[in-house]
Amino acid sequence: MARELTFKDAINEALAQEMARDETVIAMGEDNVGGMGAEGEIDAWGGVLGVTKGLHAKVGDRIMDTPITESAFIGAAAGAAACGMRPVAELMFIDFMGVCFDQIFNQAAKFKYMFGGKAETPLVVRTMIGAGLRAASQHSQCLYPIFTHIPGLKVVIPSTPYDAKGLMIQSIRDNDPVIFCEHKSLYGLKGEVPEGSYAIPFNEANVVREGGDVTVVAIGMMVHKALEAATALAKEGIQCEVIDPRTTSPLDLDTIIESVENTGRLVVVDESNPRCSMAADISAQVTEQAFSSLKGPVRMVTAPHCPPPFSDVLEDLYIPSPEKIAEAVRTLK
Amino acid sequence: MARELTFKDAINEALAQEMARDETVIAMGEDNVGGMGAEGEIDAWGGVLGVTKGLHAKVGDRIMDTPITESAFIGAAAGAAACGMRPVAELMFIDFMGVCFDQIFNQAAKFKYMFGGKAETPLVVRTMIGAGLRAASQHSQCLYPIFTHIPGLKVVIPSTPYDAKGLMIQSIRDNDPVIFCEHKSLYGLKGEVPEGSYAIPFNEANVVREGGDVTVVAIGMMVHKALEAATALAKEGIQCEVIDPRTTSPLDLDTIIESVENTGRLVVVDESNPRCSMAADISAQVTEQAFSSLKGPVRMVTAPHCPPPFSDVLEDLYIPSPEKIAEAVRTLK
Amino acid sequence: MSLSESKLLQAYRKMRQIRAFEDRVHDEFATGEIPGFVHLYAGEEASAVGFCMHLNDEDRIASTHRGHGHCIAKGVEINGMMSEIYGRRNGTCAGKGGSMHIADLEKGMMGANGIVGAGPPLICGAGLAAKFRKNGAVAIAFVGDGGSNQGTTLESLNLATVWNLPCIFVAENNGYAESTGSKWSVSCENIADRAAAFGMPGVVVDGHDFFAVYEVAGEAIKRAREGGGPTLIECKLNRYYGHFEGDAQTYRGVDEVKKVKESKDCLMLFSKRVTEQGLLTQAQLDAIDKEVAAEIEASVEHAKSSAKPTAADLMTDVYVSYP
Amino acid sequence: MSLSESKLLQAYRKMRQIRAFEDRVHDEFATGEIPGFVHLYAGEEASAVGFCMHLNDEDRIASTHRGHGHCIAKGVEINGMMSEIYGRRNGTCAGKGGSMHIADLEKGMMGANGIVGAGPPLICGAGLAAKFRKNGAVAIAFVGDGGSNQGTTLESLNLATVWNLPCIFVAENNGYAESTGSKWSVSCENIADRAAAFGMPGVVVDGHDFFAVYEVAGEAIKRAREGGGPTLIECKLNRYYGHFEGDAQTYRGVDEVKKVKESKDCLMLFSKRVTEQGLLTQAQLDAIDKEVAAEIEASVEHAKSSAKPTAADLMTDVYVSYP
Ligand SMILES: Cc1ncc(C[n+]2csc(CCOP(=O)(O)OP(=O)(O)O)c2C)c(N)n1
Ligand SMILES: Cc1ncc(C[n+]2csc(CCOP(=O)(O)OP(=O)(O)O)c2C)c(N)n1
Ligand SMILES: [Mg+2]
Ligand SMILES: [Mg+2]
Repeated sequence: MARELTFKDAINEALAQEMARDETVIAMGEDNVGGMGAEGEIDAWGGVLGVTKGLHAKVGDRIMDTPITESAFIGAAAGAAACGMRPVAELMFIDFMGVCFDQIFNQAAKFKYMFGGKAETPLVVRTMIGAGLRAASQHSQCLYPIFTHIPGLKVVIPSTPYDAKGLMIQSIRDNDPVIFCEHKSLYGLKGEVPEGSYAIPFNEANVVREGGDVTVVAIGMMVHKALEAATALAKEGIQCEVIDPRTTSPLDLDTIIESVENTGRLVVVDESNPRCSMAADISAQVTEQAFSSLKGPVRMVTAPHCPPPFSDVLEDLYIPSPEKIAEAVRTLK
Repeated sequence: MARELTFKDAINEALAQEMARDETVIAMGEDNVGGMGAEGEIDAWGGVLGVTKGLHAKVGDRIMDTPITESAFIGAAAGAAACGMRPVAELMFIDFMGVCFDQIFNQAAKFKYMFGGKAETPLVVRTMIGAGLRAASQHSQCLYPIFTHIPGLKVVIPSTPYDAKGLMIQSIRDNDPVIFCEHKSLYGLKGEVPEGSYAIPFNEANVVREGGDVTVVAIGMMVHKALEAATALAKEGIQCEVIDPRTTSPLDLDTIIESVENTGRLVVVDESNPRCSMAADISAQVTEQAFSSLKGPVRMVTAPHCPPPFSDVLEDLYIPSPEKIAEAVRTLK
Repeated sequence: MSLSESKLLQAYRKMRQIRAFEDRVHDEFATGEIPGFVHLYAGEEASAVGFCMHLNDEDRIASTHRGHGHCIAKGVEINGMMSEIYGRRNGTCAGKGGSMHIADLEKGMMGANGIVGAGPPLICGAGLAAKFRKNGAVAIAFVGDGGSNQGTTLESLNLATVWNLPCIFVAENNGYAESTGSKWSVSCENIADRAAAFGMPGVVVDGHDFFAVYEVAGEAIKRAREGGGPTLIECKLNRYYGHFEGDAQTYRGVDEVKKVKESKDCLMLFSKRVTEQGLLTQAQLDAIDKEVAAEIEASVEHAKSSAKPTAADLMTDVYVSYP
Repeated sequence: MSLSESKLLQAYRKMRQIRAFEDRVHDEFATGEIPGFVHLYAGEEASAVGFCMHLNDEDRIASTHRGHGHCIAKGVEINGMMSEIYGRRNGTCAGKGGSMHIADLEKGMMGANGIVGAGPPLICGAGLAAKFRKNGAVAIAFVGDGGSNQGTTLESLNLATVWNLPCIFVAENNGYAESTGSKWSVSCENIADRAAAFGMPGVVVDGHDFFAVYEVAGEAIKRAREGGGPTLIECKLNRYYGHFEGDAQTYRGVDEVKKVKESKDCLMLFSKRVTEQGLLTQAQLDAIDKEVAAEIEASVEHAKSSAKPTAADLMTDVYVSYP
């Protein structure tokens, strides 16, 4: 039987393999090792949810703890990247981008362009996204539309352990700054992951389920909700083609449009808040480029225009559900 | 003849009138007065481009200079707002949001929701947007799609002196946090501005030119480019209806859809970068809600997916031009 | 500073309420019924109470992710807090905020905060508002040792001096930021030493000793009220539970917490002093313990039996007004 | 530290180049042909040169919006810089960056920067890279007095000590951030006093005196190269022109700049000292002045006659690779 790993361990393995392969790869983040300046175990934490656990024993000081100063250490990662290293910096939750966004969007993302091409900034920012853990308004956002908006950044959002490993390896090897979004509700998900090293190229959407009636583009955690919806809809005789873009910048629009040319119908599922979202982005691009293929409106299924609530009842309503996705699909048939 | 003011002076007048009317209105920003701790004139600057010039003489210490610590003073403005003041804080260029975004999007924007309704945060953040001054990559961005994405924020983008005054007055009186975007290329624009006080409600798009063939929604500075395009197109027999939403959050979608129901065609002009932009947002909302009215694809005219360049040649190519807008309109007829 | 008997009783009650609240939340969390990330303040009570005993409702505080203690000390209702932690509609924040966002502006509590270092700028604003409103109020930001490094905190120290604000910055140095030791992450000996860099007095105080905290706090608050500007105070103290519920704390030394509890637990030190000095009797303290235990028990029952929010609540309170 | 004749000549030449470059850009800006925001470094030359004389191409510096001086001191080509400021395709940044973003990574110049306080984090990264690559390189962040308050700068001081980085932070205190006096915006007496708050040595030096800067810089750089960690150095100096071109400077005292120029201009002090001590002759200095004048003249002509970018350049260099 093929080996299975959790999403979390798949990322860990990608980091371990790349750090073994390439000495210039370094990793850093709050408690990425854990236990600095304390009396007990070193490597006590390995990240707040354990993603980097055990790496310190393998790579030594190339994985580093940091003070809680995201501007300083993510900026340092950007600076080190411009000086020949390949840093993987952890922004623990993407919600914390507000204290360090400048170093990402005005610095790392713009070096190459502002400097007339004479810079490479192979920086990876690993960060947790998404709702579902009852972590409330400041620990549950998606925010990847903000990063997708910025020219110079690449944005990666894996939905399976297999993709997580392959996309992380590609992110580290890539020569542009990459925002690598890890949905915290996926960490425990198990799936087949080859032991060897492999890179999944950016800009290659994954058709995770084929179907001829409606194209459903879903991102990150939403891929699984969309698949659930597709299973339910199939019983009603509606065949969904579910597409996981895997990277939102670059976005593999070709695969999406090809599907829409076939189905004539599109639903975009995005856990972000709705305004200026990825759902809007994909809808608008498809509408501009493949209008004549559309047999009906493009439906968007997103979180509502409110912060993520704490209450379990409310959070469950906040996150796009298979039911809401199915409902949106049905309006098109 | 009606009195004319520049865009800049219209904002200044709105601030002066509101600060005279309401003691709880305070203003702050780097060099908003100017000359603190220096030997020469006080009120030497009145803002980097003179928008707050002369206010200190009128309102005294209710307009304050700040150190260059945007997190601290914009956070302070948010905190003061939650304590009964109505602060107008200046984020000199919207490009600087990366050093203080947390205080805006995780704090001010979310207080009311996170605290179960028991907070009001009547904060105004005044900020300069846009290209055209050869100010290069870190001083020419629009970035309002990022703020529009955030639930809890309102986003205002005036295009005329009249609107600038009326919308600033509304922004100050509004009880939610407002991002007030001032396009720096508009500061010198003159137009009719009543001397008295007036507030322009949010969520009321302005139909700045009527026409039955194509709806052109344009934001901020782009309103003027769209009007130029409309004039040129009229000579070709194409009548554009040009709509200025004035606020992107809330967005007066009704007015836009009403127009699209009539024209069947939509072009959205947005100086932002294209991905997850306002152009995409408006396109997607219209496509979802008024698909059957559309006779063709929704065209988006935006800045390209690159940072704003310094070179005058390149910057002129970067900014959506009347020619590009006209071209987009023509593809629809 | 000498405290009246009623003040002493109040101080003890508040500290006991915090301890009992946190111990109980710890136990309840273990049952799996409390959702989300929960950070407990047990062990640090003397700090919150030592400061807040000087404050009234017009005075503002801003807290951290570890906010329960500050809330209770500032007078937030315990029933509302417990309901909030359980995500109930009658919680302090209507179930929308949870443990990390409890706030009660009417009590001057500007919120726990999920963002490390977010409080100090807000507190500059509270101080600024007090200055403009000339109501003699002060504003206090609590930050952790980890939070004391954050740029937002350091900027705020500068701003508070430049604007001469009635603000106090309290660095609660419990030795750790998550699993990271403050000896490692803080680049100087004492956090309070940073005060000089920002033109304000800096004071180190034993955060286990209520009386010491109370005194230092009183001086700083008095100076702030009188227009004398900000102060940075470092409370050295310890947390009894993990960083958050679920933390196995393998980074800590063996018996580290046990030793602290035995030698300088704030409630123990307080009880010892007041009884030895004849200020209060053990019976008085015991009575409070009993009352508090009942109060906490009741709050848990109240929370558990309270209704959760409903779909109608999802989109309310995003704005004051939005079409 | 004693300097060889060739080093002295080099130092003088660099300072003169910066001065002549800035004076000329000032004049050219007035003609309306130079676009954008331009911030001139005239008056502050001894700082950039005093530090960069110790550096080689492996060493990194990060600059501010006021970057021309640091660029020239670090060896960036003058022709390329002038073309860049004129927005030409053969500029250092192909016309895409302009005055505020001149960078030349091969020379170890990591960029002027439009964001106040953005350099220090990047320089921590350069220092970190040097540590990993074990190449003995150092990294220097220049910030202004205004930038010294920014949270990003303060955080970086902490990080540099915590990670023991080979970094030097140079606060160029020219008395103003735009029109705001540093006496008002900086909450302590000397910016260098903040060093103690972050566990590193802090030094104040007269930024008009090349020799003083050179010496202080040398010590800090040596310590950093040897693994001794970071230093914070404050250069007290003056800027001769406005904050940016177009600033009427009404916030400054009457004759403020004139007095500085007459009493402690860095080129004047340098010339006086080297000629009085017989280290260089006036003729040697005059020769350099003449050569530099011709060089700057040529660079302007070169820039003006160079081609601008074309449409084909707009979308290049956004990414290394993007479909
Ligand atoms: C900006 C930001 N960075 C990181 C975190 C994650 N985080 C939450 S609490 C914490 C440790 C805080 O330590 P300290 O300030 O000492 O407070 P303590 O937990 O000890 O009370 C961290 C890193 C966060 N919430 N916000
Ligand atoms: C984050 C940020 N805030 C504000 C500005 C606008 N600004 C540019 S230069 C400057 C003053 C900087 O003063 P200082 O650091 O003393 O440097 P100097 O200009 O004196 O060299 C300001 C406020 C900016 N570019 N970036
Ligand atoms: Mg701590
Ligand atoms: Mg300065």
